[in-house]
Amino acid sequence: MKSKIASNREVKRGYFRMEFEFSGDAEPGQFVMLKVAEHNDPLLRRPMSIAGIENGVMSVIFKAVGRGTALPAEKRSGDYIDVIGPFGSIFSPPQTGTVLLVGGGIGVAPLLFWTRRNPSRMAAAFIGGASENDILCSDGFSEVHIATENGSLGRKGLVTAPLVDHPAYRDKTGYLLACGPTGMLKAIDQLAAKDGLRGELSLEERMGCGFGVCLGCVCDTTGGRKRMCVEGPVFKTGEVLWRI
Amino acid sequence: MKSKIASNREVKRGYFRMEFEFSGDAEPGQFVMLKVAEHNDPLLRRPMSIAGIENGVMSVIFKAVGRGTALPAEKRSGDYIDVIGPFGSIFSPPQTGTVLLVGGGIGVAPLLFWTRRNPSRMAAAFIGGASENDILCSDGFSEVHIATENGSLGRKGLVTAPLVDHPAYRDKTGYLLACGPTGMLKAIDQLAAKDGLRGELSLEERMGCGFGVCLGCVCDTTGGRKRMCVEGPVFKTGEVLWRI
Amino acid sequence: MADLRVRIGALELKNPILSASGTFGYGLEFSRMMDIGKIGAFCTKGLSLKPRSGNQMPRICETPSGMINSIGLENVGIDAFETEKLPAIRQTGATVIANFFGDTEADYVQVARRLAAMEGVHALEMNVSCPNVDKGGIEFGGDPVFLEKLTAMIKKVAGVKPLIVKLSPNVADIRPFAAAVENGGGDAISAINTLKGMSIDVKTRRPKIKRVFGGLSGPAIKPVALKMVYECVKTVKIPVIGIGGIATLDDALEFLIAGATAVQVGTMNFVEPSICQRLAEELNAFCERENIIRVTDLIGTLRQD
Amino acid sequence: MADLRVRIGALELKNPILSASGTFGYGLEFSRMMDIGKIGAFCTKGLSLKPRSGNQMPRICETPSGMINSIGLENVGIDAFETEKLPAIRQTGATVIANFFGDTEADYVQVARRLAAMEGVHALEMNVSCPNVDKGGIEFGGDPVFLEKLTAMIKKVAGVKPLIVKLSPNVADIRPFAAAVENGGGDAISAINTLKGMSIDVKTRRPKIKRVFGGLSGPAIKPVALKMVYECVKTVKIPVIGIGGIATLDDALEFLIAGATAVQVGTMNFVEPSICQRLAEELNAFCERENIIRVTDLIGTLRQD
Ligand SMILES: Cc1cc2nc3c(=O)[nH]c(=O)nc-3n(C[C@H](O)[C@H](O)[C@H](O)COP(=O)(O)OP(=O)(O)OC[C@H]3O[C@@H](n4cnc5c(N)ncnc54)[C@H](O)[C@@H]3O)c2cc1C
Ligand SMILES: Cc1cc2nc3c(=O)[nH]c(=O)nc-3n(C[C@H](O)[C@H](O)[C@H](O)COP(=O)(O)OP(=O)(O)OC[C@H]3O[C@@H](n4cnc5c(N)ncnc54)[C@H](O)[C@@H]3O)c2cc1C
Ligand SMILES: Cc1cc2nc3c(=O)[nH]c(=O)nc-3n(C[C@H](O)[C@H](O)[C@H](O)COP(=O)(O)O)c2cc1C
Ligand SMILES: Cc1cc2nc3c(=O)[nH]c(=O)nc-3n(C[C@H](O)[C@H](O)[C@H](O)COP(=O)(O)O)c2cc1C
Ligand code: FES
Ligand code: FES
Repeated sequence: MKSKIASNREVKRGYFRMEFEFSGDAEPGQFVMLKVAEHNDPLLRRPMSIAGIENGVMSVIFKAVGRGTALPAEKRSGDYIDVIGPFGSIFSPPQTGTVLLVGGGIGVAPLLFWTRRNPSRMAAAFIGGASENDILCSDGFSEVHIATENGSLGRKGLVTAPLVDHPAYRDKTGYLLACGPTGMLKAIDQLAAKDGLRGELSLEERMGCGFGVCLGCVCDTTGGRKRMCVEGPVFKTGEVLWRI
Repeated sequence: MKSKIASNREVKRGYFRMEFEFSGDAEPGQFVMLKVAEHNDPLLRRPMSIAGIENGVMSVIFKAVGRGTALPAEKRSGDYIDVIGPFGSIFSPPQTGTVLLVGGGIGVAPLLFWTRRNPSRMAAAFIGGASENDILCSDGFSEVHIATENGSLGRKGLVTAPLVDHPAYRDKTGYLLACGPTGMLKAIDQLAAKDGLRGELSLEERMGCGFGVCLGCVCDTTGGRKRMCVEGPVFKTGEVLWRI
Repeated sequence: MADLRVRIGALELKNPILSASGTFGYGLEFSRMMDIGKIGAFCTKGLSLKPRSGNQMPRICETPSGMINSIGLENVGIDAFETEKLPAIRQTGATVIANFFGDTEADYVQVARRLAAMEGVHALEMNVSCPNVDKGGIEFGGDPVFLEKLTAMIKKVAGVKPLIVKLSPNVADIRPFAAAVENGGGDAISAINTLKGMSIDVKTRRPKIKRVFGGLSGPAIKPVALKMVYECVKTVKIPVIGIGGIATLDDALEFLIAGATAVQVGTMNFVEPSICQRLAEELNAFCERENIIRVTDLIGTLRQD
Repeated sequence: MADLRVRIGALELKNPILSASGTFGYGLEFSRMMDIGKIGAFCTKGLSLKPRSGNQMPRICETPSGMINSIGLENVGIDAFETEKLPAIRQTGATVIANFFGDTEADYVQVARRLAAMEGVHALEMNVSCPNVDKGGIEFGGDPVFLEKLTAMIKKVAGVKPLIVKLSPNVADIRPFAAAVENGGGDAISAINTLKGMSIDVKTRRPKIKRVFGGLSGPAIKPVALKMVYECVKTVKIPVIGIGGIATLDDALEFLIAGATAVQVGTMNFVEPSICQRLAEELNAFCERENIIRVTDLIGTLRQD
């Protein structure tokens, strides 16, 4: 589906927030597949978490890292981008209690969407990144704790440090919603197991199609082999059998 | 060489005139090779006749017909385009006498360049195309005769009709410089032979490299097999052994 | 409306645009995004006697104008296919070509016999690019003598349902393999399966595919596919179904002009899920515009004057 | 500055970035656009005993991330190469690998003997993807037994100059061919030459290449090339030079990590004439950044844990 781009701004060095027209709805945790070239190279679409959808305008946040994100980064308002979706499973925390949102780098995108959809929920956000430049959209959360690896913003170190200090973590009432690099997710999964918290993790994997037919994105879980794009990207803590 | 685009305007429906920074000089008849994709598809550069170069700004005129011209058509001022060249042989009419410039469609580009470089030469231009929309830059010539196949501008029919009526053609003193579709060039070559005129033709062929190494652009001439990109694209009338 | 019907053995297809095995799931995944009854047919993910969980991850990676996959023939198995997928597929009115494979000759025969008996399976497509466990891992499709024998065995159990044999491009010369299928009684040939390829992640210095080698598909392979399909067409009289890198109507037309009776679209289903339906519509528009009354009048019209 | 030197037989190359035959002319065409003395070596257009005018037009066409060529081995012949090209090439300080071929065995021997005697030719690269006129057009490189014999014959006349044998990818299994070169005494293998492909102009319904089939090259074929190079590396002890679709430093690194001693850049010379020089510079910067003191420490470091 060709979608008209409303805006595409470089929000931090190398990070872009793109807004485009989108008819239909989506739920927090889901993603869309963006076509990133006019011709055949790069060939495959790239999955992008939905960072929000309001009044027929969807937003995504992406980092220009490689071949597939170079072209989207050059798009301007008025240009078109080909988008299909939404695809994938959704965040579904219990109706009550504090939600602990943990985002690494561009992993904040689905958390931002969830927060917008649930403005009155008690929630605390923990945003981590390599440096100040990698902390995105932290102003989108009411309670926010920041950690950077080089200490250039917030606490120095990993995002798990402020997380485990939070009262709702310490008293085990908090429910985790986490999205970010695989290493971070695995660490959180192990912490949650050790400390007896529950929650959900949004995983990343190379995707060929995004809608369940190429079988290129499987991951092993306690419930058997699952497709990250259909049964995921959101899995419960304790469900994923970590490959690495 | 990445060149900054000064402007890119759709001068007629589907026809673009692009101007970009270019250091170095070039001669009328020569061409440059434009890179038309960021990645590998379309892979090969496309040859474009130089339509002018002044104060470090080069211009080309192109028709958006296929895969290779779609991307250049989308470029805007401030964007970059990768250009190498100039390549190829040049127009070299004798110092005196009337020059008869014959251009079909985007074939006017090198004729325009020649005219700008030789403003005081006695010259008449004959511009042809399918319809009014395909007549480009006719205001760049002081004496100009237009023919369109559907009669929507100028004389109805082929450009060769006004050409053979011109006094300098009839008295055989005119020297031909022609650029356009192969069919037109072949017709002019045959006319020139029949009527005893001399001149030069700028040919088109698929090009792999543009600078003589792929051997993908050869054509047979009275002087043997020649590379269109090095010994051409400009050949003398009577020199080309027409393939089709 | 041009007449787009083509025949593969006893089966008449609405039009010659099919979707390729392994790129269209069991069809149902697509019914939300297109009308799968509007295309000539779809080929199921390759089916085996027992369900398979396939290879370790990572299984896919992107390459210039292409991709490599090493899914390892993960599938639900013929039992689940029959009970869980087929009833829903029948509802859609789609024409179904069941792609299948085995580890042994006996496997192949058993799977083919079962599929041939299933209502709603309209034709069989035999994938012979799999290692033969009985013969120490040599591919079933790697030896023309053996391929002819296997084809004949399967033809016997396929009954009235057309048997399509899908050829591997990883051979020096595809023509003897095409001839083997014809001689073995196969109703049609489909070609090509993926080319063997490899890719390395230079950051980790590891193969991008866990199993090191995988199958290359997508627009990158189209010229190789077209050449092999043309060679098959020149070798046999049975229909040839062209596969490999089809992304546009022009690509499909290239195969038809070269003599393919139909085409299959593979990898591009991932990029544009409704591509097969679009190409079928565009093919109709093309035929109308060019005054081609029957699409069969287009097939094999390559000019070489 | 990292130590980028690699050895091919008795020849030491400044660095492992070479340019491939048929894509670099006789080197001189490039000296206006880059310093051809800065790259490891360049391979000349394939040379034959007599000059050749090559195939009819059209000879090239573009494909997704690739191109097809059917130049037909047009070249100036060894005499003109020696008298008209070589003196000027020697001035540039470039390392020259003379690519050559013949129609018959006797041709091959004669051309190799002449090239081996030329000052300024540093190594020979034998192209065996050409039809053998004596054997009814079967490719010289199509039969391992014959390839071993041919290699041994040429090695005898090549003297001290390294003999590189360039393999065709249009085989079912490249390993026996690699072994044949090693057994025949070849100093190195280069792989791959182009894949056979075809393309049709749907407007005219004619093949886009006059000779119908041509050779596919460019980024599209990189995964196939890498897989075959890796197989060669695993089969022989002599150096393997990786060729096929190299467009970026990462591409070159993939081949080196897979075990190639050097690489050749082909088609991309057309798109970026100074690419080989750039890649050589980038390779140096990469090694410095990664603390790789000798590029040979990078070669064959594929991890599979
Ligand atoms: C469900 C899901 C949601 C995603 N949401 C977002 C998002 O909101 N914003 C965003 O910027 N990206 C997101 N991604 C990742 C995104 O799809 C791209 O993979 C990533 O942007 C790199 O694309 P590229 O083509 O530029 O990089 P490539 O050129 O493909 O690769 C460049 C480098 O990045 C590495 N890489 C590629 N893909 C991934 C990946 N998926 N995970 C880790 N490393 C990778 C490659 O190995 C390579 O080293 C998401 C992925 C998934 C599966
Ligand atoms: C010396 C030289 C100078 C040129 N100068 C100009 C110029 O000033 N302006 C301009 O617009 N074009 C010029 N061309 C042609 C140009 O290089 C492209 O080939 C053309 O614009 C089509 O590009 P494409 O990639 O969009 O089309 P493609 O997608 O490659 O092809 C689209 C259609 O056009 C046909 N086609 C492709 N290339 C050619 C060709 N060279 N001649 C005839 N038909 C072709 C194809 O067969 C196909 O049917 C020149 C060519 C040469 C050799
Ligand atoms: C992810 C993936 C899975 C595939 N699985 C199968 C399969 O199960 N059986 C089969 O015969 N071919 C399989 N193929 C091959 C395709 O059906 C097709 O032959 C090949 O991809 C070439 O076509 P394309 O270039 O249009 O993709 C698979 C291809 C891909 C990309
Ligand atoms: C136009 C062209 C001409 C070629 N001529 C020759 C040749 O004369 N001899 C040879 O051994 N290989 C020849 N090749 C093959 C290349 O050297 C190289 O093996 C092949 O193109 C794959 O590399 P690439 O993908 O980097 O282009 C030619 C390739 C092209 C594109
Ligand atoms: S990305 Fe294709 S099945 Fe998940
Ligand atoms: S275009 Fe390559 S030799 Fe002329």
